[in-house]
Amino acid sequence: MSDIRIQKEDFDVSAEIAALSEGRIDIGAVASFTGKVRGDGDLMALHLEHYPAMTVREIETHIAEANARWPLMGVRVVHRVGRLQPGDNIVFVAAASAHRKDAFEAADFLMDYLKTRAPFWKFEERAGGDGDWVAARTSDDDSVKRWR
Amino acid sequence: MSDIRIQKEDFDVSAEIAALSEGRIDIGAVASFTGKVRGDGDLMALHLEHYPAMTVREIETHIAEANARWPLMGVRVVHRVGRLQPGDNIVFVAAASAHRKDAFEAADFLMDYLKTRAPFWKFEERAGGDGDWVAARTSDDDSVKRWR
Amino acid sequence: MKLLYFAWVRQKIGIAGEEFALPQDVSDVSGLVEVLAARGANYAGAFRDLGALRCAVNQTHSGFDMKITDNDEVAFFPPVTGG
Amino acid sequence: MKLLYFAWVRQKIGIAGEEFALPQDVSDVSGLVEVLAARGANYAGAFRDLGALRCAVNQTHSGFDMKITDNDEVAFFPPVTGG
Repeated sequence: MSDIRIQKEDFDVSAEIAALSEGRIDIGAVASFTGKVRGDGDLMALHLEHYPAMTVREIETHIAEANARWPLMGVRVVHRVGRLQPGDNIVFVAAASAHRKDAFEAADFLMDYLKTRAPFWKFEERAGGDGDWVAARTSDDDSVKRWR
Repeated sequence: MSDIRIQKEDFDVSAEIAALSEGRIDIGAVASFTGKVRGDGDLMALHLEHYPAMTVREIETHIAEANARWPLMGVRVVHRVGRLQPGDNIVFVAAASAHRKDAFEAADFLMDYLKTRAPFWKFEERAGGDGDWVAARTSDDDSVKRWR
Repeated sequence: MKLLYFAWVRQKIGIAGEEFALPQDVSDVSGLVEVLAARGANYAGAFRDLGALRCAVNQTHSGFDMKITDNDEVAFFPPVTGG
Repeated sequence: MKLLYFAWVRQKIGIAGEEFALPQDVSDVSGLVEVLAARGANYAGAFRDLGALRCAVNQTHSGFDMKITDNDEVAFFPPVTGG
């Protein structure tokens, strides 16, 4: 079962969670996070670019770290790339465990690392044709420091 | 839109999250939690009982509290009752917000309050016909204290 | 007043609930518990250890010192275990 | 060696990547940046503010003091903004 996917297509949250827990009775908790494109003034779309040779490798490192910290029974990461419009899904992370605290913390941790380490970049396409690259946020850097 | 449901039927996570965010472009983050029945030795099933006149009222109080603490754009709570077998879903909580920290914290908070305040009780049906009521866990009480 | 029993409280007493006339000299949940515990072995068993019991008055978690009247709904149950 | 540029680094330089022969006297990413910045206005613009730049050597986040050889893949990009 591939637990990391980078794709242009949308994802289905139920199917992802079902794939995590199918045929298992030891999973008591699945925490998930879905990130979406927010409409913001004249934002037409986000263009998501990534570094394919590095992306999966980097996310695998985060998942290995999460598995070392929490007794997880499965993890799913789906990240979309390409042109995404307001309301579209961007990213999905789920973590399964026997207990809810472990699942919540692991999903939170994985999102922090995705935001600050995984090689994705967002370009904002504005009405009229211009646009700009999204700048990294110091709040994301602060958030990831919680896990050190 | 009803954001609290107590039901015997299973729920669909995708449909719940879609209902939260449908037609909206201001939601950037949806955190969700799915609780499931864990198989445990000779556990045949859990029987979930609740206090109908109090349940929705109590959960509404938790949701109002969550809305007062975080800038939320929607909340869903689904709790199943009746006989549930290992692997079955028990509970679903989702919180939507502009930003991920608010969504994560609100979902975590709502689960803590559901576990320690909402009037549900679990009876464990064991192989051979005997069984016992699940005892409340002090770890759940400790967890809810984080929010005080 | 209306009394409701859940989980093992219901099993020990043997009924899920009942109408009950609150004695005039009883004004809080503790007083009600004393009266109920004296009604028979099943009630006595259910109310033996108040530390293991919780109550709600009119669908709101309450302490045993909560004032009650004959118009109230009082529920007794163990600590909740949902979620 | 293989060089890769992402986001505005790619836009400023004008290409997504290139093969490049690492000069023999260059042994780390900082030295490579100096050589690249001298190749023209587009490179100079991309490498003007190293505080706004990040790099990866062989698909791993690295500091600018990371040792490199002509067999490595080096990528330059702004701080990541996924998720």
